[in-house]
This record gives sequence, C-alpha cells and structure tokens, in this order.
Amino acid sequence: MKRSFQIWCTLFSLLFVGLVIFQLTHGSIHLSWTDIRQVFSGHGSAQADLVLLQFRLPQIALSVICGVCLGLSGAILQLVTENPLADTSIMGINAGASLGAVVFLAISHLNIPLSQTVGLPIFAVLGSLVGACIVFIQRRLQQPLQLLLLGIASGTLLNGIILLIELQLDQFDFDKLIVWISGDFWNQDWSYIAVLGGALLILLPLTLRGLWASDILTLGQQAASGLGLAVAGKRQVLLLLAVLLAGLAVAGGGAISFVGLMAPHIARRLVGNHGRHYLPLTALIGVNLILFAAVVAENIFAPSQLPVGLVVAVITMPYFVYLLLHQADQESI
Amino acid sequence: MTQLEGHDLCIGYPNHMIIEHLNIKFPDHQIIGLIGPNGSGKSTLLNVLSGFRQPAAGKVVLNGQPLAKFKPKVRAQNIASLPQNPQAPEDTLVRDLVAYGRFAYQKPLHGLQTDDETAIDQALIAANLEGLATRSLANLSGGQRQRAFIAMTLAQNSDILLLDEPTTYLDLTHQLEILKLLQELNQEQHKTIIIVLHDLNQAARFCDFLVCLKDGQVMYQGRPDQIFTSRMLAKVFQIDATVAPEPRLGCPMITSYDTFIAAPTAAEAH
Amino acid sequence: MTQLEGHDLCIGYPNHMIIEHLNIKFPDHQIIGLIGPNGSGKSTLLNVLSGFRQPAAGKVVLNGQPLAKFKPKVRAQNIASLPQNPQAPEDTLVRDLVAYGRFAYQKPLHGLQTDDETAIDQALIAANLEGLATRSLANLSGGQRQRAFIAMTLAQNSDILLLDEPTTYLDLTHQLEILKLLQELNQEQHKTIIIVLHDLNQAARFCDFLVCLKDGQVMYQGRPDQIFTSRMLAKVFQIDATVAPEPRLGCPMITSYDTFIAAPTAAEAH
Amino acid sequence: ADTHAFKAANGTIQVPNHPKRVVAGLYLGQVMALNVNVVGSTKLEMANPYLNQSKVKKITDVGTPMSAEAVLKLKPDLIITSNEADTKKMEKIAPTVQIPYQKTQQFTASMNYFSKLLNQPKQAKAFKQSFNAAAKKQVKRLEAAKISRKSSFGVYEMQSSKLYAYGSGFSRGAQAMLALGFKLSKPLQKVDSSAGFKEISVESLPKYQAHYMFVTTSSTKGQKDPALVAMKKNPIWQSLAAVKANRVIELPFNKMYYYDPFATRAQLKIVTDALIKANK
Amino acid sequence: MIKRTQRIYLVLIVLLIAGFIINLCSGPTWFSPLTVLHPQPGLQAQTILSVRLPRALASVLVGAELAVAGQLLQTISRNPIADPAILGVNSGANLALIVGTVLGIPFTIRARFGLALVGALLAFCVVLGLSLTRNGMQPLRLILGGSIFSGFLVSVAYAVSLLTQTTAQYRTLLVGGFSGVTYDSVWLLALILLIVLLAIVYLRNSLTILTLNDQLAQSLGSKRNGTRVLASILIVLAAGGCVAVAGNIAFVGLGIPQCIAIISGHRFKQTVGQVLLAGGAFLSFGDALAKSARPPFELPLGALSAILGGIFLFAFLWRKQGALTT
Ligand SMILES: Nc1ncnc2c1ncn2[C@@H]1O[C@H](COP(=O)(O)OP(=O)(O)OP(=O)(O)O)[C@@H](O)[C@H]1O
Ligand SMILES: Nc1ncnc2c1ncn2[C@@H]1O[C@H](COP(=O)(O)OP(=O)(O)OP(=O)(O)O)[C@@H](O)[C@H]1O
Ligand SMILES: [Mg+2]
Ligand SMILES: [Mg+2]
Repeated sequence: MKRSFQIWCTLFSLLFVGLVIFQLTHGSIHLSWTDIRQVFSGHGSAQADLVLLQFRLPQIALSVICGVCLGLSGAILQLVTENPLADTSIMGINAGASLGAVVFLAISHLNIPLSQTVGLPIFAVLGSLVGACIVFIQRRLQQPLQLLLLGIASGTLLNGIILLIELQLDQFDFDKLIVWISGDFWNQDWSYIAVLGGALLILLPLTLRGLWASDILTLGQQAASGLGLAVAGKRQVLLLLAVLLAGLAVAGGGAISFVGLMAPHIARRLVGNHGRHYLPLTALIGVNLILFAAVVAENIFAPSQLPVGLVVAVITMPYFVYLLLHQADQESI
Repeated sequence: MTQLEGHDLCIGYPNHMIIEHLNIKFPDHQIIGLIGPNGSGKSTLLNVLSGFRQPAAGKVVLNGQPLAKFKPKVRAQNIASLPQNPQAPEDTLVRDLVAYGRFAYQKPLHGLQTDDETAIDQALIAANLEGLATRSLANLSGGQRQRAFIAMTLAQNSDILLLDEPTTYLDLTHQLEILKLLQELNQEQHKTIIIVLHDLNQAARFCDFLVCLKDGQVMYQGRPDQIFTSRMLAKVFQIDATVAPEPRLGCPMITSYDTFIAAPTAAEAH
Repeated sequence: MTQLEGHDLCIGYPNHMIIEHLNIKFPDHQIIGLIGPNGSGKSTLLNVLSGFRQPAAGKVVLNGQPLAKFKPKVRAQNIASLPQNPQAPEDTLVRDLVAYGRFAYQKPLHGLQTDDETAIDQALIAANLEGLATRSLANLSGGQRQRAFIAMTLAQNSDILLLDEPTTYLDLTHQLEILKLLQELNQEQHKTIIIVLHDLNQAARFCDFLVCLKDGQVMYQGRPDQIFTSRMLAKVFQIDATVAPEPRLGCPMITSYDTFIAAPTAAEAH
Repeated sequence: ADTHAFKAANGTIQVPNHPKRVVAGLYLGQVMALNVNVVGSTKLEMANPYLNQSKVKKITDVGTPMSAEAVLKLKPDLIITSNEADTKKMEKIAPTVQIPYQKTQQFTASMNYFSKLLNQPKQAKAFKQSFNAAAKKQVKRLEAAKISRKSSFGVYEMQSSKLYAYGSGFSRGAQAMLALGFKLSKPLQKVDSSAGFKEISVESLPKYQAHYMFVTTSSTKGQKDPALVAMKKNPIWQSLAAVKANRVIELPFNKMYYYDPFATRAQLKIVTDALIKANK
Repeated sequence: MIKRTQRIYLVLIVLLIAGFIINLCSGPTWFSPLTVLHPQPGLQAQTILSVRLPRALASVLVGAELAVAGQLLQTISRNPIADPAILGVNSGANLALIVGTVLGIPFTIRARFGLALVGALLAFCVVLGLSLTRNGMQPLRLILGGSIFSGFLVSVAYAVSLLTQTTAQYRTLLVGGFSGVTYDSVWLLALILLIVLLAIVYLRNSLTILTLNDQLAQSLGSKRNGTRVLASILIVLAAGGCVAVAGNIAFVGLGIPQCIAIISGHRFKQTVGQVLLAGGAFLSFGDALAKSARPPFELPLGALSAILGGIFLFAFLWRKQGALTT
C-alpha cells in the first residue's frame, strides 16, 4: 500500500503540474513559455502580466484552496458518519454556507461596515456552522445514521429558506445567487485569496492534529473508546473542522458539491483505508478534480463559462455510478 | 495493585434503569465469567466498566480511583475492552490492527517507538499470529479475525481485559481456540479477564470466578465449583440440570438438562 | 409425499464457488440438523433450499418438481423458512405478524378467511403465544420474539421448516424453549425441520438426522448415534472429544473436549 | 485629463471622456444609441432585432458570463456590466462600471444616465428628438383613430403557467405606452413602485385590470401557450371589461422583451398598430 | 384499538373537509362558507366554480397522492426518510420540463405530464438501479444515491438553462403552487388517484409484507421484485403527475406518512387510508395559507412546505432519537 501510495502521489502531482501548465498557457489569450518566463522575471507585457497574475494564477490558487478544503472535509465527514457516501452537500453544510453568503449579499445593501473580502467568508463559515448546528445540539452522537439524517433534515430546511429568499428578494440577482449554489470562483482578488489561504494555513495543522490516529474511529465507537480515544470529543472536533473547512471552500468557490464525496472515494480505492495514505492523496485528488473542472468549465463552451461546481457534478457522476455498481456485490455500501 | 470495583452503580437508558445500586468487586488475576439470562444487563455493565458509558449514579473504581477521573489514554493503559462485534476495514493488515492497540501510549503526531514495536510483536506472538502479521483481515477466518482483535487489546499492555461474548457465531473449534488463548494469557501474564459467555459449560470450565447477573443484580458470585449447581441453574435459568464434574478436567459441567415439567418447587429453587 | 432434495448443486458468489456438485436428500418428517465449521456453506445451502438464492447449477427438487418452477406462493405453502435475523416493524402486533404467514393463501382483494383465522390461532397455540397475541413486538423478550416469528412460519402450514441458527444470542433457557417447541411440532404435526446449529450437543439431542458440511461438501450424514463420534468431531472440528450417552435421554453427547496436543494422527482421524 | 468621474454601483469610477472600445455585457442598445463603438458583448444582447445588424455583426461575443480573457483580448477602454462577479474581474482590465437594472428601466432616465456615462449629450439629445418625433407620429395616428390616451393600461405575462403583472420597468410595451401618454392603472403603479413585478392569481385579475391589457407569454417559442389558452376560457377572465371590449392586446414576447432605446422606439409603432387594431 | 383507529379516521375526515372548505373560502378576497354554498350568480359563482373549486380539488388530490407516494416509497425501501423528492423523481421531472421548455414544446397539461413522467421514470430507474445489490434494495444506498443523483440532475438542469439562457423559466419551475389550475389537471389527478387506489387495494398485503426483511418476505411467498416494480411505477405516476400540475412541493411525501406513523405505526395496510386523508388535508390548508397570507400575491408553496417539512423532520428525529434504526 505504501508503494502504491507513493506511485499515485507522484502521478497526481504530475497531473497537477500538467493541469497548471495547461491552465497557464491556454485560454482566449495564448501565452507561450517565453511570455510566462518573462512575466515571472518581471519583464512581461502588460497584457501577459494581467492574464497570468490576475486571472490564471488566482484561479489555480483558489482551486488548490477549495480542493484541499473540500477533499479533507468530505473525508472527515465520511469518517465521522461511518458512511462512505457522506458529503458536505448532504450534511446541510453547503446549504448553510450558501445561506450565509446569500444573507450577506442581502444585507450588504444595508451599508454594513464589512467589506466583502472579509464579510463573505465569515458569513459563509457562520452559515455552515448553522447548517451543521445539529452536530452541536445533538450531544450524543451515538448513531451515525442519525447524524446523517439530521444533516439531510437541516439541508432541506435551509434549502427551503434559500428558495424563499431567492423568490422573495427580487432586488438582487437570481443569477448571482445560483452561482453560489452551484459553485464558482466569483472573487479572484489576491487579497481575498490571501485571507482564505491564511485561514487554511491556520486550519491545516489543526486538521492534521485532529486526523492523527483517526483510523481508530473505523473500528467503531466502542472499540475506539476501549483503545483510549475520547470518542465523542474526537468526533465533535473532527466535525467542527469539517464544517470550517467546508465553509472556507464555499467562501472561495461557492457550494461545489461532489468533490468532498469523490476525492476520498478515489483515494481510498487507490491506496486503501489507511488514513496516513489516503488522506494526503484525498487533498491532492480534490485539487486535481477542481482544477480539471475549471479547465473544462472555461474551455468547453468558450467564451461562455460554466460554474465550476456544475462541471464537477457532471464529470464525476459517471465515476459515481460506476462505483455504486461495482460495489453492488459487496454487502456494505 | 490493580483492582476493578463498581460502587453503588445505577445504569440505565433514558426511559428505564437496567442496573440499580450494584456493588461488585472483581478479583485480580483471574478469569471472571459474567453469566445471566438475556437482558440481565451483562453488556450494559461491561460498557460501564470499560468507561464507554457513564453510570447514572455510583462509580467504577480502578486502583482506588474513580474511573471517570482517568484520562482516556491512561484508562486504556489499564483496561482493554473488546465489544461484541468488532469491526475494521477489510484491507487492514493484522499488524496495523494490532498497532492500534498502542494508541494509548503514542504522543500525537509521533510514529511508533521501539517499545511500541516490541509490544506489538509480543502481542502477535501471544495470539499465535506471527505468521499472519502481513495478511489483511479479508483473508482471515472468523477465528483468526477474532484472535487479531484480541491481539490488539493485548498490545494495550493493560492488566484488565473485558470481552463481550467473544465466541458468538464461532464454531466449536474456534471457540476453543479463543478460550484457550485467554487462559494462557491469564496464566502467563496474570491478566484479569472479564468475559461474557452464554455457554455455561465453557464458563464453568475456563473461568476462575463467576458472576451471575439477573435483572441487573448479582444473584450469585464465587468459584464455579461453589456456585455452579443445579440450584443456581434452576433459579437463574429455570432449567432442571444435573451438574457433575467434567471427566478429564474436573470442573463442574451440565451433563443433562431440561425444562421443569412443572414450575420448580420452592425447595428445588432455593 | 413431501420430499426435498438437492441435485448436483453448485452454489457460489461471483468470485468463488462455495458448494460444488452437492447431492443431498432430506428425510421426511424428521428434524435434520445442519452442522459444520464456520464458512462451510450451511447458510448458503439453506438460502438455496428456501428459494431465496438461485444455484449456479443443479437444482433443488421439491416433491419431484424443480423448486424454481414453483410460483412463490405455492412454494411458500410448502416451505417456510426463517433467516438468522428476522426483522419486522417494532409496532407489529404478534397476531398480525402471525397473520403474515397466511399471505401465501390469500387472494388479492380478499381479507382473511375463516380457515386463515383457524391456522393463525393454531399457530399461536402451538408456539404458546395465545396470551401475547395482542402485544406488539417491542414489548417482547428475545425468546418471545423468536417464538413469534416461528409462529408466523407455522401459520404457513407448510410441511417443511428451514431455520438458520435460531438460538444465537439466546440464553440457555430460551434456547431450550425454542428447540422443544420445534420438537413438539415435529412430533405432533410431522413437520420436516431443517435447522442450523452451532451447539453440537443440542444438535445431537434434538435432531433425528444430522448433515455435517465441510468446505461445501457433505462429510457425514446419518442418525446422531451413528455419526456423532469422536472420530467425526476430530475430522470435522479438529477437537479431541469424548462422546458418551446423555444420562437422562440417551442421545450422544460430548462429555469432554479439548484441542489435540499434536495434530491428530491418521489412526485417530479415520 | 481626458476622463471624468462617474458614480456607478461599484463606486466612483474614472471613465474615459471618449471611450473608443466599449465592452457592454448588457445594455448594448443603450450604448449603441449614443453612437459609441462597441467591440464586445454577449449573445443575448446581440440577438436584439432592433439593433443595426451590420454593426452588431462586427461585435465579438465575449461569453455568458463574460470571460475576462476574451474581454482583455479586445483591449477595451470601458466595460459595462450589471453584476458584481463580473465587476470584480473586469476592473483589472479597464475602467468598469456596474449598472443596476433599475437605472435603465425608464427611457428618459436611462438616456440621461448613459449620456453622462459616455459623455455624449449631443447624441443623446439627437436620439431623444428622433424618439419624440416617432412618438408624435404615432400619437397623430391614435388621434386620427379617435383613441383616447387618457385610458389606463397594464402589462401581464404568462410564465410557466403562472401569471405575472408588471410595472413599467420591464418593457413589454410599457415604456412605449407611457411615451404615447397612457398611464399605468392604479394598482399596477403600486407594483411599479415596489419590486416591479408580481405573481398574481387569475382570481385577483379584476383588481389588476386595466383599460388596455398587454399580454405576453414567455414559455413557448411562437406557439400558443396552453396556460394562456386556459386562462382565456376562465369566466373571470371573460368577465373583465377589457376582454369584453376586445381591448386585450397579445404581443409576441421576443419583440416586446427588449427595453433599449431602439426597441422602445420601434415598440411605439407596434403598440399603436395593436391599439388601432383593437379599436376597430 | 379499533375505537382509537376510528377516532383517528374521524378527526382526519373532519380536517380534510375543513381544509377543503377553508381553501374554497380563501383567496384574494375571503368568502364566507355561506357565500361558497350559495354564491351570487354571476362573477362570484363563476369564481368559485371555475377558479376555486378546481384549485381546492387539485390541492387535496396532490396532497393525497404525494403522501401516498411517499408512504409507498418508504415501504418498499424500508426507510423512514424516503421521499420522492429525495430520490430524484422531482429533479428528473424538472429536468425533463426544462428540456421541454428549451425545445419549445407547448405546455398543455398532457405534454407536461408526459414530460414529467418520462423524466421522473428515468431518474427513478437510475436511482433504483444504484440502490440494488445482490441482496435486494439497500435502503441507505437508495437514500444517498438518490440525494446525490438528484443533486446531479439539478446541476444538469441548471447548466442546460444557463447555456440556453432560460434561467427565468428555470426559476419559475422551481416554485410549486396551484395558481392557474384547471379542470384538465383535476381530471388527470383524479385518474391517477383512482389507478393508485386500485393498485394499492390489490397490492396491500404484498406491500405490508415488504416491511419485513427480504429473506422473510420471500419465505412468505411474496414476489418482492414484482411488487417493488409495481409500487415504483405507482410512485412515479403519482409524483410525476403532481410535479406536472403543481411543480415542486417538498416534504408532503415525507412528513405526512411519518406523522401518521407516529400516531398509528408503520404497517402499510392499516395506515394508508389515514395517510391519504392527512395528505389531502395538509395541502389544502397549506395552499389556503399560500394564497391568502399576503393577498393578492401568491406565496411560494414549494418553499413553504420545504421549510415546514425541514422543521418537521427535525422534530421527528428529535423525538425518535433512540428508535431510529433501519
Ligand atoms: N440502546 C438501548 N436502549 C434501551 N434499552 C436498551 C438498550 N440496549 C439494551 N437495552 C435494554 O437493557 C437491558 C439490558 O441489556 P443488555 O444488553 O445489557 O443485556 P445482556 O445481559 O447483555 O443481554 P444479552 O445476553 O441478550 O446480550 C435489556 O432489557 C435491554 O432491552
Ligand atoms: N455475500 C457473500 N459474498 C461472498 N462470499 C460470501 C458471502 N457470504 C458468505 N460468503 C462465503 O461463503 C462461504 C460460506 O458461507 P456461509 O455463510 O454459507 O457459511 P456458514 O456455514 O453458514 O458459516 P457460519 O457457521 O459462520 O454461519 C464462506 O467462506 C463465506 O466467506
Ligand atoms: Mg449482551
Ligand atoms: Mg451461517
């Protein structure tokens, strides 16, 4: 498994580099290697500078942030709910974050003293916390199935509210909202990316610490407790981390679903259930998925673009179907 | 000295109490069998002893200190427990599974140290699994799987082991294999082992001490040759049984049993 | 005359065959015990006999006709089977549960007829559940629940009953209760009962005929007093057992058993 | 030096005094009416039948939503858009003004607004004159047909089987009617001053009726909308005064949807024709 | 027990009649029940006859059909939180309607129904296929696969409408409601209800037995797969019809059977009648609220019922904390 871990990591890193190169050179404006070199050495043309530094690199940076956040957050949720099909979109977290964003956009007309750069991520994260509030009201997380059902309940409720707002508050754009709900990189300012990146840098070590030895959770709550793990506390911490990561991802790229579901799945299939192996790969695959979706979203109907989240949903669906069908023989899901 | 006791334990589910004001002491370095009819509270008690559930009142005392005061890891260094149907991903390697037992000794973000490795190797040897260390669970038989989980609890290096019906669903061969392993551990490493069993003959044969629960209360406790009698079986299980020594080993054994034709008379039952 | 047979059965899961070319006949009006080590294919065989799974090759024959040709309802009128973990909504009343057994006799758009009611009442009486008919499953003990499910299969009025480890998780009292009920049914209603058991002593005591499976093949079959021997136990279960008649009932019984110190010699095993 | 400050929804923007290469993600007609050179726009805008087609052909499609790189490639000196996500990206390319829909709903206000933005007072004046001339011409026709302009009108639309009542801001002929001197009916004026449109039930139609009722349907392409057919059979609908007097005017959605100056000017004739036809 | 059941039926019937009458009375202007019974001839009578009556009938029928579709689904999937909306039936129907819009198909009620039916059927088949294993339908797979697949369908529907610039239609499609309902729709719904009822009477024993586990049901002689397929067709028929007439109305299918389950238990045969009545009553009240809360405007019934349903599900899970096992 260790071998295959190294192999797959290398392969996905190469794929990442390939995608980055493609993304950097392709688009409505073609940039050659020399153009890119010139930009990085500070002698690029104004146009190449703009394209590279303001459009293409931010997109890549956001893909990386969202990919890591969504992948890890999905992996954590699957671990905690003991269900390989859990995902931020199922657990009501995406709906909550979208609602937070929608509320922020709605009240931003009221001249609140919060810039969008800071306010939107804060509201999205707050919203995702509301969406996942079940996790915190529900003290006894004994039954993973319950957790899952509560997640679905809160998702439905919040989606209902979003729908109501969508239909009631006419003054702001339905199209803008739906971008949130289907996922897109709407703000590519470096300052915004810096805020998100900073938050991720704070969260990552915490996540690493939280996920350390989390494999023990796969043995079931009773056995894990017997081994000396404070199960309830661990689950709370992990859920909180998952929610924060998902909130961050939503702030960056809207409610992109499916990455959180698929990335851990693919990673586990490739390198097995050992957290040490599949979790890093999950983050890597998450990044690749989003980057690939972004490339497709931009180029397939150029110059029109699709929201990245939509493309992720469409390109991962065949794999999902394959996965379910393939696993049909086994007892578990 | 290790000592596990329950003081005035009340344990229950939201709607009803299962166990009320239970006082119990488990003798050290023995195999203690927990027997009793369905629903008598055996699993419930075991979950409280292992610290997985909190009692509604009363406390579990370990080495003179309340169990609730122990940090989870310190508790796990003293008590290892195995639930009834332990599960792990099918692709887990036996050695990795056993390594989980060292969790209680590891510092966050640190790998396995040499003494961890030693403990894992010893646990594998004790459970007779050296040859299977690099196999994955998917390739093991039911008995081997159960042994791997027991090895995991052994790697915890705890003095106390709690096991809930570790032989259910196993055939006779595998049942014997597990019980003999436990006996060996008790004899060689002097572990205190508390085990729930439905097969009363096995309980009488392998345990040094029996605790018989009924309706959340201890009805009998003592050495098998003291309490394993027709009377006890009549009272606790309502069966008309003949108990005689096992021919080879000498432990008490039910040689014949049946339901009572009529209800047991007061004389028979007491 | 009812007769259940398996002709040249091959049964397996996509990747591997569990049972290959098995020929088997189940004697009528007897209690037939299916025994064997874990993974020997007992449940798999039972599922094919009950029609729940299709064999990969070969066929199950009932009364001279291939089972696959029977309509589900007709099949259910002939064979009733109880899986290992029967489930029903907790609020089902015992009588309603037993009434489900009449499904095979009901016409669409018709309610329960008088003969259905009679069959239900008889099943309730046979399973000793008259007093509990209006209780819901949630309020029953494990043993009572299991009896309710057995009553349901009785209401099917079929000549053949298939049961997979109906005593797992039950305490001795409840095990005895279930097995005696089956014995009564066999004696009074002459039902053919095929039952999987892990407790070999119970199998020897309650069955008229034993089929011993190993690795998907029948290794022994015959009356308990014929095949229930030290040799069989050594060969199938690798245990060194002493078999003697049960003092009160006379059926064979393992009075003492242990692992072999060394591997069984050829002389011992054959 | 040759820029002027313009107050848009995204703040005060320095806009070139004489933009030469404008990208108009929206409001293509408004910009073209001021005779400013547009180099890029979006599909939906370019499908506007009222624009000068030979000019439209030269405009590049920059994608929906606008692709930053496609816009950059056109080297624009002014970018016009209506939403924030676009603004964020486009700001980096050239001065970008974000103009909310509401600013462009009324013909005159919209002309003035864009004239300020593009610094084209003369062109704006010229267009308004041509518009007024066109309006006058149609008013004469109405007078000739003895149609009183004191009557109220209302604008209704069937969308996916749901009935909406509109204010004056979403075209569908309303701007043309106002220019001809008609007034929105009282209850619809209320709709106009709030959100601008509302879903209403058939049952409340009597409350929202008007002397002239303009009806469009957005759900079908050129075919009869079954929902509209069903509504027409409804006795409440049939009890409306406008229905009884044949003053319901059905107009094709794809002609009435556009609200730019060219469209509004052309719609003057369309509604007049319809009114005259209805009064025969 | 019998007395209790009768009492429940009585209450439900009273509620249904009350809901129906209130629905008739409410609207932009409130008519008193007396007016409804003896309207002034002319406009008032016509309003009641041609606007309010079909609408009230449709809301009762849709409520009953959605509720019973939900119960059927919960029964065959043995999962208490199954809802046609969760299983991609609605999103499938929506996608088909969006495609229909893009293609410019005129939306007669028949065309709508046909489209919705095809979309719902395809989506449901996929989800059903995903949930099947060798050992039959796996409830958890059904729910999760359904949630994910309907998320996917929503994405596709939005992508289609984005690329074809029909987001406005997409938006109006999202909102469920009964404005503009005609007798055509009522006849269609009534026909569906009739079919569903007949089929349920025919299948009631088989369906009841499906609440047991697969092996047990099989051993009792049930044709599990046949019953499931028939029930699935009924679900798609009912849900598709409701989407065609009233758009998306969330959670009647989930909430109503659960309400009844709390009162009367989970057994299909004993509760299906109550579910029908309660569904009809709930939606006729809900629609009365939607059309009279802020007259003369319509509140989006779809959003209203999603919110109510979400809250309800919360409460339900809260109450049933311990008992939730599938
Ligand atoms: N999650 C639960 N909620 C409510 N009551 C429970 C729960 N689990 C067990 N009980 C009840 O607690 C009592 C004791 O259960 P427990 O599992 O401890 O018995 P046991 O002695 O282990 O029985 P068995 O021999 O069947 O394993 C039983 O009456 C049981 O019904
Ligand atoms: N769903 C399945 N997929 C693949 N293999 C299976 C499946 N179920 C059982 N098996 C395999 O089939 C073989 C026979 O299993 P079966 O359950 O029939 O054994 P059994 O005799 O009933 O054992 P036990 O005494 O443990 O119940 C075993 O090797 C088992 O691993
Ligand atoms: Mg127990
Ligand atoms: Mg078995």
